[in-house]
This record gives sequence, C-alpha cells and structure tokens, in this order.
Amino acid sequence: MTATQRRLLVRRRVPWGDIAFKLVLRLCLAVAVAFLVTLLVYVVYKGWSRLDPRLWENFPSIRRPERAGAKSALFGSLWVIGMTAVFCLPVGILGAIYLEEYADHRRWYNRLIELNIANLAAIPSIVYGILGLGVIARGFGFGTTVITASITLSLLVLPIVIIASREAIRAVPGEIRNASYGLGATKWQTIWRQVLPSAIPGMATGSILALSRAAGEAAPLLLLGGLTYVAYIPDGLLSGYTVLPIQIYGWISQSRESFHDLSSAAIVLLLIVIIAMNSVAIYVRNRSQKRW
Amino acid sequence: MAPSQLPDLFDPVFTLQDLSVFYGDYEAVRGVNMRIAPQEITALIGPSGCGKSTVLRCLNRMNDLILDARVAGKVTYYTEDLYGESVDPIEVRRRIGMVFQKPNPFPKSVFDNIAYGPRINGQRRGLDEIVEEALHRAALWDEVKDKLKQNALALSGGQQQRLCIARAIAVKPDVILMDEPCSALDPIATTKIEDLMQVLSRDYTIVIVTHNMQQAARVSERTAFFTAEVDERGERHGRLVEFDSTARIFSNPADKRTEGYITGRFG
Amino acid sequence: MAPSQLPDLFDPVFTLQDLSVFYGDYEAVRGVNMRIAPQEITALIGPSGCGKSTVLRCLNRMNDLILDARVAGKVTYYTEDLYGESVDPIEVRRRIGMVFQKPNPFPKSVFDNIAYGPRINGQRRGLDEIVEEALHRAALWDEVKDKLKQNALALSGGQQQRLCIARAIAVKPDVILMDEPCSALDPIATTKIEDLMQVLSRDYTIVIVTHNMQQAARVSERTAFFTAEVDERGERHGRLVEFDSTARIFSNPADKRTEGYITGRFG
Amino acid sequence: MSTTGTEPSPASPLERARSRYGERAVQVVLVAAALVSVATTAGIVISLVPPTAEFFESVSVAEFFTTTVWAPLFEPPAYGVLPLVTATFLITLIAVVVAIPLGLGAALYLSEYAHARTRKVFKPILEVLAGVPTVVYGFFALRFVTPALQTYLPAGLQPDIFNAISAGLVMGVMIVPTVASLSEDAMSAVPQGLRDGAYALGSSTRLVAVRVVLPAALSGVVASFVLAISRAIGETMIVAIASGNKPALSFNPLDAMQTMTGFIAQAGSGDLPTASLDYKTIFAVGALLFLITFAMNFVSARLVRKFREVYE
Amino acid sequence: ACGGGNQTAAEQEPGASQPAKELAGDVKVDGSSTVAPLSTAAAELFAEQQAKVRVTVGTSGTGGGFEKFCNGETDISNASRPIKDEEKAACQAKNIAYEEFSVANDALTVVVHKENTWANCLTVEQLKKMWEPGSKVNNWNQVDAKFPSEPLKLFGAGTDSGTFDYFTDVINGEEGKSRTDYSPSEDDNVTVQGVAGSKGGLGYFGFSYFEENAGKLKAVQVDSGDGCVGPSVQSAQDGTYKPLSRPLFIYPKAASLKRPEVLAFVEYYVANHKQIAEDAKFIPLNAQQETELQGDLAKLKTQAGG
Ligand SMILES: Nc1ncnc2c1ncn2[C@@H]1O[C@H](COP(=O)(O)OP(=O)(O)OP(=O)(O)O)[C@@H](O)[C@H]1O
Ligand SMILES: Nc1ncnc2c1ncn2[C@@H]1O[C@H](COP(=O)(O)OP(=O)(O)OP(=O)(O)O)[C@@H](O)[C@H]1O
Ligand SMILES: [Mg+2]
Ligand SMILES: [Mg+2]
Ligand SMILES: O=P([O-])([O-])[O-]
Repeated sequence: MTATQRRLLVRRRVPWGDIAFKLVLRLCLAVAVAFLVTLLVYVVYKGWSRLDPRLWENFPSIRRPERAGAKSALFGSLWVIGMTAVFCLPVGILGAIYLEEYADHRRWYNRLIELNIANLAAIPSIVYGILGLGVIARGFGFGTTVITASITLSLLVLPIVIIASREAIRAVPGEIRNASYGLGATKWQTIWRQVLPSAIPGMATGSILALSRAAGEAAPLLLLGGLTYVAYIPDGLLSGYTVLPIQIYGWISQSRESFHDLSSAAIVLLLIVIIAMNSVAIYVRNRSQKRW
Repeated sequence: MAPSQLPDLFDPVFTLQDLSVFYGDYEAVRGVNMRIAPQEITALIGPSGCGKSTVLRCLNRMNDLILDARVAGKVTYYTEDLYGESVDPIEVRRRIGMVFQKPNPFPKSVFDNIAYGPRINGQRRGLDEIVEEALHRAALWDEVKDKLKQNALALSGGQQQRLCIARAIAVKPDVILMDEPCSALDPIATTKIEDLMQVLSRDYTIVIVTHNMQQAARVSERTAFFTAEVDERGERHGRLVEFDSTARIFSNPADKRTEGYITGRFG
Repeated sequence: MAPSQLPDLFDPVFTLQDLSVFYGDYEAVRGVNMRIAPQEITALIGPSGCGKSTVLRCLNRMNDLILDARVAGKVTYYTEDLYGESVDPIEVRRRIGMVFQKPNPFPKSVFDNIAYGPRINGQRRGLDEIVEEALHRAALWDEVKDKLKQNALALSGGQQQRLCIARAIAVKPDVILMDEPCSALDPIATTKIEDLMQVLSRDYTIVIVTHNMQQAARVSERTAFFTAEVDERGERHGRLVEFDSTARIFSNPADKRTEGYITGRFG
Repeated sequence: MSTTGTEPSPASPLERARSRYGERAVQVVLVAAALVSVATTAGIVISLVPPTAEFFESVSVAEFFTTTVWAPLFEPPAYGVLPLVTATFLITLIAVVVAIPLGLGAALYLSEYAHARTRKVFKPILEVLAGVPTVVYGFFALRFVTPALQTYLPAGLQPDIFNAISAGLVMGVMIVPTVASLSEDAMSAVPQGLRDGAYALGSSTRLVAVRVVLPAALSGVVASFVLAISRAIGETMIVAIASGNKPALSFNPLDAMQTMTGFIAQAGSGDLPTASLDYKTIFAVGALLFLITFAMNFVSARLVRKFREVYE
Repeated sequence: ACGGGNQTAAEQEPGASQPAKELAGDVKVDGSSTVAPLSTAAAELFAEQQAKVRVTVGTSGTGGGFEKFCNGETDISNASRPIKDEEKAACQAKNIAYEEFSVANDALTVVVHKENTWANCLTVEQLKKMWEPGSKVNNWNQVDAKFPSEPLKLFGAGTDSGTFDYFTDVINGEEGKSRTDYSPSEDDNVTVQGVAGSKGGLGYFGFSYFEENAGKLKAVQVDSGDGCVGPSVQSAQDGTYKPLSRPLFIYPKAASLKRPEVLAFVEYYVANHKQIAEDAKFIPLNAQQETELQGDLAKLKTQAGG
C-alpha cells in the first residue's frame, strides 16, 4: 500500500498542455504589449528629427515642411478640450447626481434615461459628427468653430463622464448619507458636502479618461471643418480651429516624406498629452482606492 | 398589544399610536403603541428582524429616505404630529439626532465632523467652542484634543463611535436615537459608550436599539420587547410584546414570550 | 505543545510535525504536531482566527494557491512528505478532496458538476454510473435523480452542499477535508450532512473544521482544540492546545483553556 | 398625553425653518442635465431621419439594399450600399479574429495566472492601448503594417497600398483592450469558491480557467465581444487612412475598400451642398450605421444584464 | 451662418490697404484642393507681413467651395475651373457678387509608378479607355496589347473637385462621367501615395503634386493627336500640353473686399502671383494672362478706392 501511495502523489507526466496553455496566454498579452511598444518606437523613431521646439512654436506650412509646426493644432486642441471640459463635466456630473441620488428607478423615464446613456456610449463617433454637422454647425448656425467642435465632443464623451461619475457616487457608503441626514442636513447639503467630496477622485478619473478620449478624436471633427489650413491660435468660441489629431491626419495625407516625419512628431506630442492624462487618471484612481 | 401597561408616570416625548410600518406591501411592524419618557434611556430589544430599527427610524423620519417605506398610525412628538403636513423632516432630524450601528464618521477632520451639523444650519462663528463642548460631553476631548485636524477615520472604532455621538450632540438635539451603537465595538469601547449614555441621559432623551440584553439591562430605565409574529397568511410582522420598566422586564416579565427570550429559550 | 498526548493507536494518514504557516511575514499558525487517524472523523475547533482553516488547507496544499502563504515544518501523508519536491499538488488534491463552508456548485447541470472531476482526469465512459454512485453515497440521489440536467444552482443550500460532497467523492479520494461545511445551512440540512458524514467515515478519512462545538461533539471521534496566543511581540499565532478523543475533550479536557472554551468562558 | 402645560421642550415647532427653494432649483438643474443625454439621442435621430427619409424618396429601398455598386457621387449615380456593408463587416471580421483570441488570452492570463503586481502593471498598459488616438493607429497601419506586409508576404499575397487587411489587423489590436478589460472584469467576478472547488478536485490552473472560470464568465465575455465588434464597426479614422476609399464588393482583404464610416468621412469632409442628394446620402449611411450599432448595443446590454443575474 | 470675422471689420478704418498698416481679421478661403497649396502659400507669405490677419484655407473641392461661397460662408473661393452657370445662379440668389482672378496655370498630370517602364506616352483615347464610364479595363495589357500584364490600379480626384470635372470633361467627353470603381479622393495626396505604392497604379492630379513628388512618380506624356507632350512649365504656358492644361482661379466676394484685410490679402495674392506660384510649385501665368490680371487688379483698386 505504502509504495503505491507514494507513486500516486508524484507527478505522473509532464503537464505539457498546462505549460503550453500558460505560454499561449502570456503570448497574447505579450503580443498586445509588443504592438504598443512597436507603435511607440516607430513613431518616436520616425518623428525624432522633428521633435524639437519648432513643433510647438511654429504654425503649419505646406511650403516648407522643415519649418512647419503644430502650434495652431496644439493650442486648438487645448481650446477644444478645455471647452469640452467646461461643457461636459458639469452636465455629466449633475446628470450622474440626478440618476444616483434623485431618480426613482422604478419610473420608466428614469430607466429610459439610463438605457439611453448606455446606448449613447457605443454609438460611433462619426455619427456624432453627423449630429454636430446637422444640428450644431448648420441648425444652430455656429458654423465650423471651436464651439461646434466642443459641443460635439462633449456630447460624445458625456456618457463616459456620466457612467464613471455614477460609479463614483455609488461607491460612497450609504452610512455617510445617513449620518448627514441624521444631523438634519437637506438632500443637497448631503450631496454637496458629503457625497461629492468623497466621489471626486472617481469622478476625476472618469472625466480625465473621457477628455483624453476627446483629445484623440478626429472622425467627428472631419465633418466639422477641422481639415483646414489654420495658422493661428483660436481666440474665442466662434473662432476657426484645428486640432492635433486632424493636423496629424492632414499631414499623413500629404505625400512628402518630410510631412510624415512631422506627423510622427505630432503623434508623439499627442501621445504625450494623452498618456499624461491617462497617467494622472490612473494615479488618482490608485491613490483613492482604499478609503473605507 | 393593548395600550401600555405602564401607568402614566411621565409627559411622553414620543407617543406612538397604532404605528404600523410598511415596506412596499410588506407590513414590517404592526400596531405599536408606546410612550417614551424624557431624560431617560429607553431600550428596544427583540430577535433579529422584529422591527426594532424600523420603529427607531420612524422617530426621526429616517424612514422617509427609504423609497417604498410608508408609515400608518400616529407618532406624536410632545404635542405635535411628527408626520403632520407642515412638519419638515429635516427640522425633525435636527432635533432628534441619530447614532448608527457602525461608526460612520465623515472622511474629514475630527473638527469638521463635529462642526458639520452647526455649519449646515448656517452657523459660522463660535464653532471652536461648540466642538470642544460636544467632545467634552462625549467624553472624547482628552483623547482627541491634539488631533482635531486629523482625519476622523484614523481614530479607533470606539473613538469613532463617540465622535458620532459628539457630532449628534453638537446640533443640540432633544433626543438621541441609537441603533445598536456598540455592536461593532470591542468590550472596552462598549463600556465607555455605555457610561457615556448614562451621563447623557441626564440631559437627553435616549432611545437605544440593542440585541445585547445585558446592555439593555445595564443602561436603560425602560425596555420594550418586540418580536416577530407570523400571521394567518404566513407573513411575519414585528409586534410590541411588552413595554415596562427594565427591572420588571428582566425580573418579572408579564408575557411568556418575553420571559422565554430573556432566559434564552426563545428567539 | 509536546507531541500528541494520545497513545499511538493508529497508522496515521497525516502526520504534522512542527507545522507553522506564514502569510507573508505573519506566522498565522505556529508549531503544530498532530496525527490524523484513518477512517475516522477528526474535528478542529477553536475561536475565530486561530488557524483552523489554515491547518486544514495545508493538508491538501490548497495553501499553494494563496500567493504569499508559506509552510514550515513537515506534513507527511502516510509515509510521503506532502511538500516533497516531486509531489504534484494537483495529484494531492485529487486524492485529498475538500468541501467548503459555502456550497460552491459550478453553474452547470447537476450531472456535469459530479462528472467534472472524472472528466478532468480523462475519464469519458462510465460517467453515468460514477455520477449515480456518488449521488447515492452523498444521500442525494433520490432528491435529484429527476433533475440531473437541471442547473445545480437551482438546488437548495443543503442539497448544494451534499452535491459538493458527491462531487468530491466522485474522484474517489482517500480523504475528505471539510471547512465548516454546515455553517451556511439551516438545522435540517445540517442534520442531513452530519448523518452523511457519519456514513462516509466508514470509507473515508474525514477532517472537519467547525465553530459549532455541538457538531464536533456529535460527529467526531477525535477533536483538536486550537487557540490564538499573543506572543511577546504582541502578534497573535494559532496554536494547537489539546488533541484527544472527542469524549475526553468535551468531558475532561486536560488544558484549562480548552475547558474554558468548551464551557463558554473563553474565546 | 394629558398635560400640555408642563411641556419641557419643543422650543420651536417642527415646521420648516427656512423655505428651501434652493433644493427645488437644484433638482430642476439636475433633471435638465440628465435630459441632455436624451436630447443628444433626439438630436441624432432628428439629424438623421429627415434627410434619410428624403433620400429614400429619391432612391428606392430596394436599390439601396440589393444593388451592388456604390457610386453616389458619380454620374450616373448608383446607390447600392452593399459594398460598404460588406467592407465594414470584412474589416470588422479581421479585427475580431485578431482581438478575440488576444483579448481573451490576455484576460485569462491576467485573471487566472498573473500576480496582483503583474496585473497592476499590465492593466494600465492595456488602457494606454485603448487610449491611443485612432489617427495614430491609421498612420501606423498605412506606414508600418502595410509596407511590412508588402515586404514579408509572399508574392501574390501582397496587399495593395490601401487594403482591408492592415486596417483590420490594426483595428483588432485597438479593440484588444475592450475585450481584455471587460472579460477580465467578468472573470474576476466569478466567485473564488468556484475556483477553490475546482482546484480541490485536482484541476490544474488551465482546467480551472477553461472549464470553470470561462463558462461562468461567459455572458460577460460575450458582451465584451459584442461591444468590441460595435467599436470596430464604428471606427472611422483607421479605415479612412489605411483601407483606401474605393467602394468595391470584394471579399479579398488585400484589396482597397471603403466602409460605411469611411464613406461618411470622405463625403462629409468634402462638405457637400446641403440640399443635394449627395449630402443626404451621408445621412442615409449614417442612419444605417446607427441602426446596426444600436442593435449591437441592445444585444450586449441584454448579455450584460444576464451576466449580472448569475451571481447577484 | 458665421460670416467669417465680420465682427472685426468695424474696427478698421476704411480704405486701409497699405501693407504698412497693421491689419487684423479673418479671411476664410475654401474650395479647390488643387488651388489650396497656392492659396496656402499666399497665406503663409502674407502672414509674414500681416501677422494679425488670420487666413484659413479649406479644401472642400471646387464645387463644395462654391456651395459655401454662394451661401455666404467664405470670403474667397478657390477654383480649378471657371464657375458654372448653376453656381452663378446660386450666388445670385443670395446676392453674392464676386470677382474672378486667374492666378496660375496647372497642367493636369497623369502619373504612374516609378518602375512603370512601358507607359511613357498615352493617347487621349487610351486614357478614355481606362476612365470612361463602365470601363472594365483592369490590366495594362487591355489598354495596349504591347503593355505587360500588370493589374491596373486607378486613383483619381473625388467627384466634388474641379479636377474631376475638368478631367472627365476633356478625356471622357462629358463632365462628371467616369468609371466609379477607383479610389477617389478629395485629397490628391492620397492619389500620390496610392500610385507610389502600386506598381500598376495610374492617377491624375495637379502639376504641383507631381513636382513635389517627382522622386516617387513618373509623369506620362499625353498625345492628343499632335504628338507626345509632357507636362512642364513651358508646355503649360504655351498651351502645347493638351488637353490637360488649364488656368486656376480665385473668386473673392465683392462684399468681403470692403474689408481691408481681405482686400489686402487679395491684392497681395495678385501682386505676388508669380512668386506664389513658383513657391507652391505651380505654373505661373503667361504674359497675356498676366496683362489681364493686372487689368483686373487695377479695376479692383478703383472699386475699393471708391
Ligand atoms: N428597506 C427595507 N425594505 C424592505 N424590507 C425591509 C427594509 N428594512 C427592513 N426590512 C424588513 O423589515 C423587517 C424589520 O426589519 P428591521 O431592520 O427593523 O429589524 P431589526 O429588528 O432591526 O433586526 P436586526 O436586529 O437584525 O437589526 C425585516 O423583516 C426586514 O427584512
Ligand atoms: N490569505 C491570507 N492572508 C493573510 N492572512 C491570512 C490569510 N488567511 C488567513 N489569514 C490569517 O491567518 C489567521 C488564521 O486564519 P484562519 O482562516 O486559518 O482562521 P480560522 O481558525 O479558520 O478562523 P475562522 O473560524 O474565522 O474561519 C487569521 O489571523 C487570519 O487573519
Ligand atoms: Mg436593526
Ligand atoms: Mg476558517
Ligand atoms: O480640388 P479641385 O481643384 O480638384 O476642385
């Protein structure tokens, strides 16, 4: 008995299947990461020669690619993203507060709003471009200006902001609310003084990710006059504009190789902006994880 | 239950007349009649699910915050109908404070926790004194006087719970409701809170829910024993079985069920 | 503790020699020595956090799955070092089955739950018989024979737990470890499981962790009492206090702490 | 209660001390904010429906859906949307063939094998992959992937300069994070008890992953597929840059083709005369795209809900 | 809608057209993508003198440009063909008056892959065979039996462009008629990339694009019956490059010319047309065209002055 027992506990064969499976899974992750690395290395390599102050100090030029820069696109992006934040963050956060704190989920209209937001989150961005073109640029007559682009992008990322903010609000324990109500606070006092401060990190994370999405969007802006030679910094909501992704698209479609290097450099610039935004979001999220 | 077996020895702070509470269609508590005396500790005891918390929440209209909760019968606060048309539940909760089972300090400084109540009532000055007084009364001052700016979440559980009591006191309520305020605490912290309750009961009317009979026996003057009864349709409803002086309830209860529960043979 | 106070009446299935278990730097269990007899029920009891589950998980190397868990000392299974180099933990777990506190059927049909073990061992034929036999042994056959294709999550808690036992039996283990297998169950289901354990102990070596002393007294032949002791540096470590026949432990324990725990004065 | 004269307290009655118009106003503002999302949907529908309706006054539904030449801007125009639809689905298919194995593999690895620390490193990396602007992917497809394929694929299999395969491959990588992250969430939601149960029966990690975790997380995993697919269908810049704008009813991924989104981007950036049929064509294609993704969302919402029910 | 910076017009003193004076305001230019590099070059050069005047140049195509222009959305429309009658009518309906300036010449260039050794000269007939509506030609050997078997990949202008209108007009005989199964783009650079990336590729676009990419592409000579002629400054200016040479235009809106910044830009454009054309690698006007342009400019100046 003892002898057979002994054999039975010992590995009978090399578990090749298990080993191979693990390797394949690891490979899947590795391929995705390798792709990212290749992409980054490629654009940095291609754009290296143009990664200098010319990139953000000069305006675009189609005569002299060696002198051209993305100044107008960089500042245009800052304008558009800034205005997008101004439009969509208050609306998104207030909407999330309504849905989490006020809405009675047994009511059909509140459920409709929720369903609607989930659906909006997956509608292709180019469809928002159509919305911006048909309703905002032409319908409201804002034309192809910063305000049109900002409103369109706001609507595009609004569902992301709402969904993230709702989750952040939901993560605030009910006990905190009870404590506040128990002291005679009104609903809004409870929300404003207790719920929101606690939910801010989560909201910030979602909002930054939403804005970084907006910062990289090009498709809807194609329909909104983004593809234009603009050699100035916007000075208002009704000003013409161009943004980095569109400028990149414009340069990619140029045929001269020097423009491709330039577009790589601009891609690096855009990626820096976006990865920085993402890192801030991840940092905020990690830092605020263990509260309760 | 028939109207309280107690003689009318006091001017009641709360008078519950035929109080029933529904969650949606479910009648969680049925036909409770009782009177709660001022400047005393009243304990609500009974097996889990018998509706103690539900009744307690009726007393400061915290039930309003539960979407489908509904109250029938009458709750009178002194002479005023607590559920009257013109009554403002927010005002109610300011007057009738509440301390919860799990200590729930706000994730802010100790000072801001205590000052929260006065602040939302528009008070801007004299906060230092209010905070100090509330912490003194809650027997917490000595322990936290050097950490007023520190985050309240860094306090120990027992300190947190006393902080919550101090926070409730700071708005100068008439009544303090406590729902199992010690069940998340260790024995030493529990003792401190119980001592505190005794001191506070000189100035405040206190109603406490506890599942710890020893605690009820130790701290309260009067005890209400609730149980859950199954009706003809098989639904469980919380009922008030007996309400009397604590001494009587624990030594010589009138009802068999009370006796069974007290001696551990039931519930 | 000095080596077991029990006389060496059996060829032990498990021999634990100076077993300590660490989670990271924290020594959760320190220096356990005990022997577990074949075809008997051994119960591990003690206050919460004293390391009962930890010790149990050592016996089939479930601790391997906890990232920073580490075992010191020696665990021998019959004559073989359970933590020996060439030992395959997967093979170990096949021989030494486990049933958990909360019933955890796979979200599949009753049949597929039972057939899971044989299938992953490469068995394709004769599954019907294996499933039927396992269900018979687990005293569940009559209740589920008409719902073999039904999702196991639709069974009651007690049925689910017996299903988990049947699932463990289906791989024909030598030993069944059970970690508080009844704590999620109602009294009727508990009785059924206890009866089942009695029956199974004719064929299997069973080690059970329970926080219910009555249960240990009812079902087990031997009982090990653990407690958590605070060392000089203020850290709590699980220790084996006493290991003896259940009758002795419950009637005439050698150690004061065991007695205190059994009579409810301690822990 | 007999006496009222000796009342010790209520100093003031329990009536409202201050009027709380502010609370009301706040509520109105909040409702308005929530309604913006409804207005967005309404706006989309309003901007799509009238031009689409007018479009179908000039072009028969039958021609739109059954003929196979898409040349709306030419003389004479042809309005068979099928080439756009097949191109959309072909490129999506390529993307899915890339994304599902990679995403699922990465998710299984992160959820079943990886240490907490590894997960903490790689999840953000995958998120960066999701955050890379799609113009960048398009650029990479056109400038790196296509030349690489032209260089390394054997003659005869070499793609055109604009082609579906590069766009599809790159799009596949783009949606890997969608699959990986949502699947990983679904897998992490599988109760540890199930894993323990399987391990205790002598399963290897592989068997636990494949036989227990994956089936238990299946609806969540499938929901992630659906969401990834709808992202692929709606993706614009990659195809606009890398797949060529040549509407052709072709199933050869080495050919240039044009997707629905590609058409909208191309025709839309040309800024067509508002009243023209050409302009309305954009909206008709947009409406079709909207309907397709709407249907996909609907399916995925259903799946997600079902998946939630399993453990809640 | 947004009328392109009228808001700043009021701040300007009337008649301020001296370059010395600092001007400000927006000038919206849109239209032909062929002409866009020319106008962009003009804008870039102009910006060196008037940094505060913000000139934007869109690329909607000649047709798309006129649509916006006649809708009052832009100040200047670029065009690679003269305005059509229906466009004139549209402008008239909105009371938009305009001027027409011919600012440079273009030689529509037919290009093939650098390694294409067989197609050095194509006849108009052969081009038509490839491009006419319904054409099924998809291999070079179908164009001419002497050509090798190589798949023909066609790239060309988008339908909204003047280039498309012009090419289809002179090659296929009717404006707008073309086969449809090629890769069309409003953006000629896409054509450059497409042809450069396909051995059997063939495409057409403005001369400047060829000039910029002469290293990657090969221009084909065209035979319209008088022998093979290649596109060049010379052949375009003297009219021997037939039938694909054409003038390029800008159409400033009369009302916008009342704004000093627009006027200044147009004057600058016209006055420096030669330098701009060379800078943007376009073909400058010939002597006769230049005289006409000077006349137009003089007319414009008197208008502005009065
Ligand atoms: N929000 C709610 N919605 C629906 N039913 C509820 C709700 N809160 C409590 N109940 C039900 O009402 C009954 C009484 O609950 P309550 O919390 O008052 O009991 P309790 O006496 O406080 O019990 P415990 O000692 O467990 O706290 C229970 O059956 C409970 O399930
Ligand atoms: N995975 C883990 N990581 C770190 N510490 C752990 C882990 N699991 C258990 N511990 C610690 O080890 C000690 C013993 O835990 P164990 O679960 O074995 O106790 P137990 O006797 O089973 O208690 P209970 O009756 O509550 O189940 C406890 O202090 C516990 O906090
Ligand atoms: Mg309660
Ligand atoms: Mg345990
Ligand atoms: O852009 P076009 O010059 O061809 O109209």
